[in-house]
Amino acid sequence: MRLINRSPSRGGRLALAILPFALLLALYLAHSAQRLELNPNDKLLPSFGQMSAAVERLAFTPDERSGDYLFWLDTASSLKRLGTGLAIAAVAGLCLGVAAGTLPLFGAPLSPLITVLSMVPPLAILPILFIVFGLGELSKVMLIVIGITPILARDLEQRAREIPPELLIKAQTLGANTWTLILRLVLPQLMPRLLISLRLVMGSAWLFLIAAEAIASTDGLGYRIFLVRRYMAMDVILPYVAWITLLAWAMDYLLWRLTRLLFPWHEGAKA
Amino acid sequence: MRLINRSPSRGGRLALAILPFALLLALYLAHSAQRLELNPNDKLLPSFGQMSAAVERLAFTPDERSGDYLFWLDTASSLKRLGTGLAIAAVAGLCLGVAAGTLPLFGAPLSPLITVLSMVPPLAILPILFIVFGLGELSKVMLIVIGITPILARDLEQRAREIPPELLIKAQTLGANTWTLILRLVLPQLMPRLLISLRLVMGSAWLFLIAAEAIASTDGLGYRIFLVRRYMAMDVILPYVAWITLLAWAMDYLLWRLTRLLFPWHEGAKA
Amino acid sequence: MSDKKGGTGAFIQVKNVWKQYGDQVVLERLNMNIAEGEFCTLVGASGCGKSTFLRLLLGQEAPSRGEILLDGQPLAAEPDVSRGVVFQRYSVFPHLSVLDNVALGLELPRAPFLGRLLGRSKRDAREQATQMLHKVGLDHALDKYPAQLSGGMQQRLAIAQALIMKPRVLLLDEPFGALDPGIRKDMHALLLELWRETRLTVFMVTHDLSEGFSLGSRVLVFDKPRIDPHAPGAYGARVTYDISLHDGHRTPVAADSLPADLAGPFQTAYQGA
Amino acid sequence: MSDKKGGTGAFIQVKNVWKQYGDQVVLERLNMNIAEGEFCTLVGASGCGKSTFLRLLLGQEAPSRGEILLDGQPLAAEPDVSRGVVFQRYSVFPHLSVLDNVALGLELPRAPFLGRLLGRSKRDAREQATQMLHKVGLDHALDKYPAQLSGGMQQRLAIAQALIMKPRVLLLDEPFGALDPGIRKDMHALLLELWRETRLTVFMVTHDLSEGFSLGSRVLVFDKPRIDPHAPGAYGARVTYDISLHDGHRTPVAADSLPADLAGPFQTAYQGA
Amino acid sequence: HAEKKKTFNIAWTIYAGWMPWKYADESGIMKKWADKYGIKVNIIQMNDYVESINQYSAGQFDGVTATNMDALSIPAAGGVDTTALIVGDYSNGNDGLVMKGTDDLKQIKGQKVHLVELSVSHYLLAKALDSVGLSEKDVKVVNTSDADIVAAFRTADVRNVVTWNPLLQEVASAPDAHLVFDSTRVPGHIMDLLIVNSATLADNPAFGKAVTGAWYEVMAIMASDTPKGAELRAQLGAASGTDQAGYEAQLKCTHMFYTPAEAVSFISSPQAYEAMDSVRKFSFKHGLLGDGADSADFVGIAMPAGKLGNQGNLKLRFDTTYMQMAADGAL
Ligand SMILES: Nc1ncnc2c1ncn2[C@@H]1O[C@H](COP(=O)(O)OP(=O)(O)OP(=O)(O)O)[C@@H](O)[C@H]1O
Ligand SMILES: Nc1ncnc2c1ncn2[C@@H]1O[C@H](COP(=O)(O)OP(=O)(O)OP(=O)(O)O)[C@@H](O)[C@H]1O
Ligand SMILES: [Mg+2]
Ligand SMILES: [Mg+2]
Repeated sequence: MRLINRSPSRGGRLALAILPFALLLALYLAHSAQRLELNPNDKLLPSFGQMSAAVERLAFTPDERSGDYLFWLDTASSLKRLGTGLAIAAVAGLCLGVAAGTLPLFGAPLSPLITVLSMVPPLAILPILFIVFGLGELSKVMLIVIGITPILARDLEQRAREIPPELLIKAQTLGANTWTLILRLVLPQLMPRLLISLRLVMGSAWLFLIAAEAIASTDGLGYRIFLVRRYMAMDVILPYVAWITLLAWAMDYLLWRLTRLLFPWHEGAKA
Repeated sequence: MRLINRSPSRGGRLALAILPFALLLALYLAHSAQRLELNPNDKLLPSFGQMSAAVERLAFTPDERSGDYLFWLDTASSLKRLGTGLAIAAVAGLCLGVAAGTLPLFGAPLSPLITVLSMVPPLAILPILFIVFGLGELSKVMLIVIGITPILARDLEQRAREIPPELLIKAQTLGANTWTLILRLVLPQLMPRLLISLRLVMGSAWLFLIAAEAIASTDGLGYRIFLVRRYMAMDVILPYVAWITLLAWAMDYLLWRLTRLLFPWHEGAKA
Repeated sequence: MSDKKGGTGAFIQVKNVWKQYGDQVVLERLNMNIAEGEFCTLVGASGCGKSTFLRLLLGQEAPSRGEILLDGQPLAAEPDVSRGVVFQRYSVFPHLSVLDNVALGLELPRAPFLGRLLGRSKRDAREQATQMLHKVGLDHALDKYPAQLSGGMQQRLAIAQALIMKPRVLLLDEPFGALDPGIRKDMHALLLELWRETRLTVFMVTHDLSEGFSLGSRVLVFDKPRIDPHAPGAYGARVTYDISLHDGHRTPVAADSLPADLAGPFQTAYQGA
Repeated sequence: MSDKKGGTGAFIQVKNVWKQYGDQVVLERLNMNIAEGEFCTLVGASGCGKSTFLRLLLGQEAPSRGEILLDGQPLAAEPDVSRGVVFQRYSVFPHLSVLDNVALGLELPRAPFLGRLLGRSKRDAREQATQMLHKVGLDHALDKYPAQLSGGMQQRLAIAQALIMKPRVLLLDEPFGALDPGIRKDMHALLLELWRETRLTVFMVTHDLSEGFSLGSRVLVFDKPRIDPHAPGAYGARVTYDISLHDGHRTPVAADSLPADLAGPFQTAYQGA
Repeated sequence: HAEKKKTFNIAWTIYAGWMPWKYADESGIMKKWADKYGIKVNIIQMNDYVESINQYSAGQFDGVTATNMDALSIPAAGGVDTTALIVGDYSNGNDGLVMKGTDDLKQIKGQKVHLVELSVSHYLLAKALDSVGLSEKDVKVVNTSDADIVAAFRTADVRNVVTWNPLLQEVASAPDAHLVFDSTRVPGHIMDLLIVNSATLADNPAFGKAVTGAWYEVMAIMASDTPKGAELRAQLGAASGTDQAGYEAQLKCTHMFYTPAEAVSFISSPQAYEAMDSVRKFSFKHGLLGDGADSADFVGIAMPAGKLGNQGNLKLRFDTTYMQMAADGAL
């Protein structure tokens, strides 16, 4: 049978999925053991014991000073910022993308604007952003929004243009005006794509969150990572990175399930 | 006529495209003038005169020591890194995306791996990356590669899955084996999408470049911004940011022209 | 507007219409007047421009030269609810169930803000849509999505979608191509019933000449009168025969002066039916 | 493998094949033997499962129950060069020009590494493809992309693509639906010529009964013998008539015992042609 | 566990007291000295200070520029036996606490203070609070990256920052800004060092000699009031993003040890010993010595004036041997 037609069995699929992670893990463990043998205090690649001790301390022991469980406090703060940022960016990206991709009169000014805005490196103009949004929670959320909205908007604009013109025409013969056409045809067809796009920019969103938390904050996963980086506490950083990855992956998985659940007609949902 | 059917004329389109930029510019000038009136030494929003003086100094006056024109030196270094990074990422993303999206046996291990890798914030594990790739040019290029390859790969995987199964079947009845099927059907259909995806991640690529240059480098646009940032020399930073945006936009435009030129059959090229 | 030259009172006037794509002339010098309530069937060789002509009537594309008047007014250059269409490649909304695909046409004109009806009127619309779907034989597939339908079922869905709107002008591009003879007969009956009821004007492209002659009140034959073998795109198709079938008697009328040796293709075609 | 029950030597054996999608039974209890070189035409109501049956023969989908043997071996569960296909919704490669769409089939089997021929053999392939395109009347559109073709032109392109492969088994799903009678006759001639030359086995779905009877050496009528009005998906379609047309005389053979009152649909259908 | 080798890498970051490394590299002085001892020394500029020390700790560099506090908390606490080869200067006003709208340090109580947490700024804040009888609990520390601190200070909700030069100059020059505490109040506590891997140094004395020799040759030029010295300062000013005047202003706040003798005498003094003791206690209190540390004694420190902490885990050595050789002209 041709390779392209060969699918793994259920069990085989699971085994194949786990394989690369097992390899990565083995690679890490080997290097970590090697380094720790040379220098038992080495901080770069801590052992699992060291990392679990760090997690134990941060997640299950109250902080001496504040009495908080830092790990969960950081997680809650970061998720709140990220959730708000993603929600705003999703709405803004959808509106901009639909307007630019569906309405030529809106696309003419919006499309170049979004393109150019998506190219401005936000981290380089932070001083101006501070003046506009201050240094509080708002600026952190806005950094995420500014960072990912243009990407979402451009992707959705592109997808809106890919809707077959026959369908737009058909809808008009069925009595749609511009507004209801967007409401009943364009938006529903773009919604699954929005969820897929959100999954694609999830990594970037976390990156902007971490960058934002490195700027001025007192909690958050990114804050902790940058803080302990000062003394190269990889035993804290690596579990935090793993946790961020797990959270991001869980959000990705939820969005995927959501796409399948809400848009059963969408074949792209099979991905 | 319904809004959706109304297109601007040629001239109207240009006017509409320029409009938002003109507005942004006016907004900047007004605020800049206001701040400079209050405090002539204000550095946050420099006037155009201040900025052009800075550009004059960096771009058209040789550096006293080295005789280099710093601005162009920075541009050349950055573009070289970015170009290498984008090229490697494009090839890697295409290969991974095609393999994961076309071949179920490859997709089973690759798809979850790419998903998880796309969620790891590279900036948080920099120490490890530097150990692996050293501190030279390689690590800067690799940061770009690591940052954008997973996004490209996931997008292309998604698109590969969207190729109608009838076409894959048809190609097999025409005698394609797995390899030639990828070569003659999947790759050509994904190439325009690759160019579009590259345009979408262009902003992220610059971001990673700037981050890399801010950590270990002695030239480059990101390095210069980092260097003068401590004095808050916005008269240098803003022209650099504008220049980066212009370069990124030009690359975006070139990729768009390329898509239209190389893939005239691709309707998405109209975007 | 007041200039209704060549057929005052004609519902649709096609005046010297040309259409070309790049170098290729697809349609040239089309002239015709169509009265309200006519049932025109369009026949002609594959690729000669029938679908293109329907796109012009629909307002989806604009003629390269000439103009089309509707009720004496230049045709609105955008599709609207007065002109229904069934495309050649049945295009239905992939994200709506069969029932919603049809109910949509009842909801949109009546809900200009929400785009959907609520409560009682929603139930009414769905009831009406179900009846129409019953007529096209899709009542057992109300909740399926288009991707789960067979080719013929998708085509019937597209027909139901267009018919439920009761448009003034109905444009059908090979609407019954993928249907078996039994269902096709039912569709004929359905279409004729609606046509008699509402006196709508129909343009129907078909390759089945017996269908064209039995349904239509007028048959328009598209053909390329001139062909330059070295430049196949240089000349376009015209209406070479315009046959009125009113009152049961068939009167072939050459719409243009037509060299005898070029009448061949149509003859072949007719005999082949 | 050695068990060739019910028709030793038959080229294709369909053994108690069922196909269902979720709850819906589409095909049930199909049994038939097809000799090499037969020209089977498949007719039946819209949505009864003809395309599904072709997909099973193609290896694109697997039967829910039962099996299909080819030359006594279980059917390869993947499409290959021995079975050509024209899908109901003509699917051609959008990124290749008309010429390349057809030449592809000549290049792929001969270039397992590059996927394309070079130099002389490339020119030969293009020459051969051009000839085939000439036969289907597309020689003036060699450099167009599929999106620039009319519906009928795309269909002819798909036919040319399949025919140039000279497959052992040819699966055609309403291949001539969008063609005018003249071109359709040419296509009939082309297909019959190829069939006589290479003795390939053909399965052709059609709604044009006269076409089915004039082309085929055997007509398979698909119909649902049982319908539960409360559960329309509970029963599937079967081959209710299997008519051999060998040697010019037509011998209707009921493939299954068939209640007289259910023969109706087919009768209607036949009369409607 | 090091061995004899020929090529060495040292990293430096942009800071007033470390800029001379750039000059040593570009003027060829470093090469001259390396050639003399038959080795090769690469001087590599890093922009991210913390990353440069991390890379040193991970073994990518043989030496790196660092403050005494970071030398203790990153490589030494990370088990890398480290020697402070050159004591270049101590901060004498280069670090400071700036308040908006008031010059009364006591007012800081209950307010937010923006600074790079766990850095020398944090240490300085502790000292500042100490000086008015407050403790860290009385303020809210907000971690703010050094790159953003200048811009942050321009926003209304940031009232107090602690930072270093050249950021400090920028911050303090803002209208209504008051420098209320700076490192002149804790002279010698914030030292800028070149640290090298002890094992590498032990196996390759030539490395120590070449580097020390080069450094003090540059120091001699820099201290001189000659055109060459002025040119050097102008060059280094430009390279750090300012000009000669700006750079000289920064140098004013830096107590440079232009001669090796000064450096040796400072580091051997009880003042230096006490400073180090204070720094290690702060580091332990803030968890910088790692989880393994049960007291400030966890990491052993050897200073000319005496030893600190657990000598069984001696990881940070202030070794005057090479500076002394330079002072003696023995290089
Ligand atoms: N993926 C699917 N999911 C659910 N039902 C399906 C699916 N594909 C086909 N069906 C159902 O199977 C039945 C047979 O479909 P098929 O396409 O084989 O019909 P057909 O005989 O080719 O009809 P037509 O002449 O209209 O093309 C239809 O009722 C259709 O709704
Ligand atoms: N976008 C386009 N670009 C270039 N040529 C086009 C385009 N659309 C249509 N054509 C050409 O116009 C001609 C007429 O096409 P049209 O679809 O109107 O034919 P038709 O009469 O409907 O044929 P059929 O019966 O096969 O559907 C064809 O030769 C086709 O190649
Ligand atoms: Mg057509
Ligand atoms: Mg079918």
